[in-house]
Amino acid sequence: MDTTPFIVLSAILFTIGGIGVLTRRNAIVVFMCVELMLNASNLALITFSRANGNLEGQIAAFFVMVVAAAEVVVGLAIIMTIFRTRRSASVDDASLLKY
Amino acid sequence: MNDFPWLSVMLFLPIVGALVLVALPARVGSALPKQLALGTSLVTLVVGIVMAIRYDSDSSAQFQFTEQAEWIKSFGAHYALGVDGVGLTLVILTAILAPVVILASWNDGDNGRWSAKAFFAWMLALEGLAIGVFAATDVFLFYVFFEATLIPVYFLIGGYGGANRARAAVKFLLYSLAGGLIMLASVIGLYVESAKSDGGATYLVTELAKLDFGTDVGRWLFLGFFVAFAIKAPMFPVHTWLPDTTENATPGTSVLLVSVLDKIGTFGMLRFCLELFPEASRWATPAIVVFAVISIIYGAFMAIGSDNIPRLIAYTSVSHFGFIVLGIFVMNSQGLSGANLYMFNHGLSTAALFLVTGFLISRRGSALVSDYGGVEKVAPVLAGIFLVAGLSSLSLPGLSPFISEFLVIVGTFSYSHVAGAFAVTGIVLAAIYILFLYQRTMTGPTRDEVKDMKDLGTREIAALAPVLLLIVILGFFPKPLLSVINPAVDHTMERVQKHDPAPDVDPSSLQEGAHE
Amino acid sequence: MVNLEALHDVPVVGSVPTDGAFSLLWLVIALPALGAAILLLGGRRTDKWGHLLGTAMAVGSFVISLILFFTLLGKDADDRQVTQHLWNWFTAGSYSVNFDLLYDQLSAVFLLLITGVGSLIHVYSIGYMEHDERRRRFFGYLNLFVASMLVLVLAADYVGVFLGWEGVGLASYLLIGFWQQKPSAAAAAKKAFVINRVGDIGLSLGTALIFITFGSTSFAVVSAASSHASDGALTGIGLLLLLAACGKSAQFPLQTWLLDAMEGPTPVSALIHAATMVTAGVYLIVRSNFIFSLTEDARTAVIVIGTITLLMGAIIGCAKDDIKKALAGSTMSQIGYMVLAAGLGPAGYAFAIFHLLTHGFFKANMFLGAGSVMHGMNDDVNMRHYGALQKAMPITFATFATGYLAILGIPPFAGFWSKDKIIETAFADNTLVGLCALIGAGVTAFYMTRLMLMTFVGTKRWEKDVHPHESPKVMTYPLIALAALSALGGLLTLGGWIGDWLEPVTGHAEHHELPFGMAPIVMSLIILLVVAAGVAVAWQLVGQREVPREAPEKVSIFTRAARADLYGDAFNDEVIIKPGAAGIRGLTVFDRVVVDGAAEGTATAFASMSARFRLLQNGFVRSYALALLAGAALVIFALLAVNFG
Amino acid sequence: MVAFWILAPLMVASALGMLFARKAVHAALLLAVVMISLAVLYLVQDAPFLFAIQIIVYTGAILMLFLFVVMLVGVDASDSVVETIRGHRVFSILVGLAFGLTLVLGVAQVSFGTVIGLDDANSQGNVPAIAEILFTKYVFAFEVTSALLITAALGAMVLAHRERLTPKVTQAALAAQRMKDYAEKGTHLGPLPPPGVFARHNSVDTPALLPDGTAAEASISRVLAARGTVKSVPEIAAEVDELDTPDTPRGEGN
Repeated sequence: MDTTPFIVLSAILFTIGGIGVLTRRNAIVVFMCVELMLNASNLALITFSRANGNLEGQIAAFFVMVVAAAEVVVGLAIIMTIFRTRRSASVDDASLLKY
Repeated sequence: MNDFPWLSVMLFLPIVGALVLVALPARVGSALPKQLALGTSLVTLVVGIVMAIRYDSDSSAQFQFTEQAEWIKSFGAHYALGVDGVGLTLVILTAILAPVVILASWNDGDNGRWSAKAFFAWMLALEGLAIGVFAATDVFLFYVFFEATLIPVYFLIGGYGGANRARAAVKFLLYSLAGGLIMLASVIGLYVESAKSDGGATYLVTELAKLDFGTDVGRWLFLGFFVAFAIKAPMFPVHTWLPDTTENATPGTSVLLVSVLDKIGTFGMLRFCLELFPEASRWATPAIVVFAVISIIYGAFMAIGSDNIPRLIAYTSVSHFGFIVLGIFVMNSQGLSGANLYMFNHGLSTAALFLVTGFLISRRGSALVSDYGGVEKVAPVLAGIFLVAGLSSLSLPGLSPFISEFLVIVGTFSYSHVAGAFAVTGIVLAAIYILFLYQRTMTGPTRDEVKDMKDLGTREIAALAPVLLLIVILGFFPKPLLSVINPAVDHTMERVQKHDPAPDVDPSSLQEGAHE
Repeated sequence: MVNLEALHDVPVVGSVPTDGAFSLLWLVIALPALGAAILLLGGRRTDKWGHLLGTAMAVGSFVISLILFFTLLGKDADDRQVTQHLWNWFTAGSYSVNFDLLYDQLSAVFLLLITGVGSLIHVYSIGYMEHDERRRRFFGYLNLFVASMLVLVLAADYVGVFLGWEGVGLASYLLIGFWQQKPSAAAAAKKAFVINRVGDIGLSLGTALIFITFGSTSFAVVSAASSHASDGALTGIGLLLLLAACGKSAQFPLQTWLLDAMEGPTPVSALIHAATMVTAGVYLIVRSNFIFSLTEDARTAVIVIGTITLLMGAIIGCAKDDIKKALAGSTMSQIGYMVLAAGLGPAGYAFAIFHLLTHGFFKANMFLGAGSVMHGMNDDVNMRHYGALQKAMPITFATFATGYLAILGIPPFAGFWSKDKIIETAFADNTLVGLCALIGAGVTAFYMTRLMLMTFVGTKRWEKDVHPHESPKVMTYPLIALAALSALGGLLTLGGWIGDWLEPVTGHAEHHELPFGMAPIVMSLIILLVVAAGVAVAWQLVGQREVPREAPEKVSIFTRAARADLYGDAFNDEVIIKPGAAGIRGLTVFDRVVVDGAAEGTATAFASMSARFRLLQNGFVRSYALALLAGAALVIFALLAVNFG
Repeated sequence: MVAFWILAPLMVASALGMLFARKAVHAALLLAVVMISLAVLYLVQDAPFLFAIQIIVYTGAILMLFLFVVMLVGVDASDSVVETIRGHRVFSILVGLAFGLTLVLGVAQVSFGTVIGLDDANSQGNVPAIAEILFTKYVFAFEVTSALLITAALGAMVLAHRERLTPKVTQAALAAQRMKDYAEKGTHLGPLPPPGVFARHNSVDTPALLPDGTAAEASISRVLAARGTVKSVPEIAAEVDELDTPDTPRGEGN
């Protein structure tokens, strides 16, 4: 079972996630895209793990998941807070921190 | 007692004093911190005087009162202190001026952005750091002190000055930092060069002086140092920060800045440029002499054209620093001795001038020359002190700056007749700017605005009297200074491999003639 | 011996150390210096007795000078140069300057002149300044002046001379501007100081050049070595010292300050701007005879300057209605004579000094007389408001007349002996210079007669509420003393004494031949004739007509030029001051716009650059993310390029 | 590889769908498709433990969290299609494509060598093997993640927690307020009127009729009014008329 297709898939998903982060304005969707990117990298990690024949890659993917979980919890809480005060989930509306 | 760390004590005494001042609770009021500050500076002065008495001017060692401890081994940086004649005079100058300035600025810190306590704490900190600069015999330590002095000055200007003090403080800081960064490049370069040598990386001046940098490397490193010192000094065309700063700083700050801190520039030229890069110094001499002469004349002209008293004094200093730099770079005994002596004397005369005009300005509330007239009539003591300070600034014989200026002129004339002829016009221009200032402020009919002006009080006279006394005494008897300066000058001459030109008339033929 | 003559054709200052009475030498300076210190630092506490202390110090100094002088007289001619070493002033490398005092024949006469005339003027001032609330300060300044002047003539080193030189300049500044609430006085004081500073360029560079040439600046070393120096160096030194002399002695082209200096109180004009300080230039040239004797070129320059100034001063004196300014013009002119004499070399040095002495007597006398007149005329200085004061002020008139006769050179008054000799020597040197000097004598006779006539004879043209009266005794006694000196000063030349006395200092004068083989008595007669002509013209133009109370407007172009001080000030204004002021204004703008502008411009450029750059920070997270992604892409691309490129 | 080739296009399509889905709910559902597919791919690649975690943590927990938030924020809050930052979308797509292409091409260039496979490593089972590494070599990192999770949980609580700024309103206070309103403004004291009782299907959207035949505004929920689903009086009348026709046996009317 060749690894290259997995890696290429991972790359494609990662890119799509990236473009999603850039183009979507709904903070929740942006967040989902971030998750997509994380998952894509997890796929790569697991594939590498298999290719190299040790489990370190899986461990890394495991940690990525943990961190992602933590991130989602905090991130969504932040989105909620912003939404509560600004009645909007658009990332463009939270653009006060500028020049 | 030989191992007593004189310089460390002098360095840290004021700094500890500053910390104590800061630690005092606000409820003690402003009187106690002031007295404490004055006391600390006086104790420092006493230590300085005892140290100066113990200085052995016949010693063959380059530095005395040396202390050395390894600091950062991988850089070769040391906590190394020591003074030669030049360093000693400047350390003493700092120690003398600090109590004078504190006494003279007694009430200047009351209306600042922060408390008077902080004002005097910064002053003490500045004194300690300045002593550190003059006593450091390690380039890295020098650099640290050099940059550290900016901090107190920045706050002294920015917190307690005139209307545009914030802007002035930033301008001062930017200029100084720019110079400091250029110097940093050279400091790093020194490390790189010294690391190549057999002895390994070192920043000790005495060790570095033994190294032979290549011609190109030496010149580049020299330029890095020189530019920083030229900004500090300040020389034309990097002088414009000084007038802006003095215009907005309190007189006391200006004194510490011009009389003490700017000396770091000329001191550095002597200690580092000439000492470490003799070849490059000789190479750069013609250009520097030209700039120095331009500074002399340019500063004087600008002073004549100034209507603002502190600005005017700042420009006179540009002119005087031109003389000092000139004396250093003509590289003969007369020029060097004169320049070294000038550093001390200029410190005194400018201090007197800044302080007495500061008293004047604080009474009238205006720094513009055109707002005064006929003050002599109502405040004769002030006018008299003003005149003496002014005369010392124009180098009247009998007052201390004369000897230094005269020696510089002699040295310059023997270096180049043309440079000497241009430099000497400075004495005419000095007469014009000082007397023009005196004429417009002190003489003529008394203006209504100054009619009720009070003459100097006891505190103010007490602050100025020691300075004036020194100016007069050293004018007739500069021996104490010259006896420590001359060995240092001989050392420098040896470093730059220059010899005084022999007089045209061979002295030996003269001996024969006399005996016949 | 022949060898020595060839090597040393100038006298060498070879001195003996002090002993006995000479060890008091320093006290001559110290007394007035102490007086000045007490009076100026003591403040109002010394108001009551300040003037007495000041006078006592001057008199004390005079007494010591007398003692020293007679001690010197009692010594062998070879031992008459005494040096007192006080302390080492400063040392730098091989250059060492000592605080040494040199007391020789030349300084001895100067000591007597300065302390003697100085004491008289102190006494006079007690009366003259009686009603001035700052009299104590005035005496402090006077003492300061005397001390500085003594330093000047006693110093054994050019740097020491410089000290005294500037000291007298300072005292002159303070005294000219004594009534400094008057803007004109303050301006005049500043002008005097600044122009003197221009002269100081000459003295400092001259001293520097002396050091470079000889390796020392003490008279002893320089005089011993001067014959070995190159012509160029000697001429250079000579010209630079001449520049210094021009500044201090108000010689062309630095003459303009002297007339303005008359803003000072009259005793100051008498002491500083007539008798002593302004003659310092002459002293410097004569003292430096070991330089000037060896350089023909520099001496020629000295002669030219002296001649121009003696004529200029005389012409200016003719047109002035201000009595003090007329006298000031005269002073310029007379100093021109001295400088001329000094330029004549060994033949003239002694006469220069001699004329300096006699001039010191009679000019001080006349200035004090003028002061006495002003004292009686409510400080009016305009001679057109005088007239017929002969009766009202008999003593002043008598003493003034003595001075008048002396300056004219009528035998046997002092001026005759000194001025005649100068004109004679000038003729011996160069007929043209002699002629100029002769014409100067005629013009002198004219303006002095005019002054006498306008002041003391003719009709009363007084202001309404003026009641002329004789001055108090404290003022007239010094006048009488000075008049006596003016009358009897010629005694000094009895048997050529002054020349012989000064010869060890100034060198041996060759006997000179007058042109056309004239006998000296014929020369004297010619001079007297010219003087008489001058008097006659003045009598015709002034004495025989009514003097208008207002200066006539319609006058010849020459009078107008003379009234404007021969356009000296106008020249300075147009050529130096106005362009200078414009230049400074331009420079101020240059400093602000170009020099500071460059620095601040850099700062502004960075600030505006960052103002643009910060717009990138637009607050949109997506933009930042885009930049991030672009960066990541770039990094990956670079990695790939490196690995596979 | 069969699984891969089936799932990969599906995943890419779903991911692309996320880019274009205007409603967040749809995006979430598409993401769920991708994640579950990924889980399958993990399984294919000898990572059963991560397969389980992926399903449980991601699909089970995280995605549910997303859906919750979407629900809270508003199901129908959808993106506007118009791009607000000039040129941003074009640039984003260009840069994204450039990035993706570089990455894909780069990855394609690399040869990863022969695939070793996890058979050896998983010889005692995947879960024990992972546990062994996790609790020996990575134990410190593992402990730190626990700290991270606790912190995150706390953080979320802090962020989501709303401080009560006013005291809680009690029944008594409410009653008093109503009395006060009645006294001052004449607000109706009693309960709001009930909706119309003509219950054909959903009676709450039918306003009560006042005696004059007009609708009583207060009798229906404002939310329904805002949605525009409230029946107007003529509609009610039409329905009533319809029911009044005699062919209906139960035609009573109200």
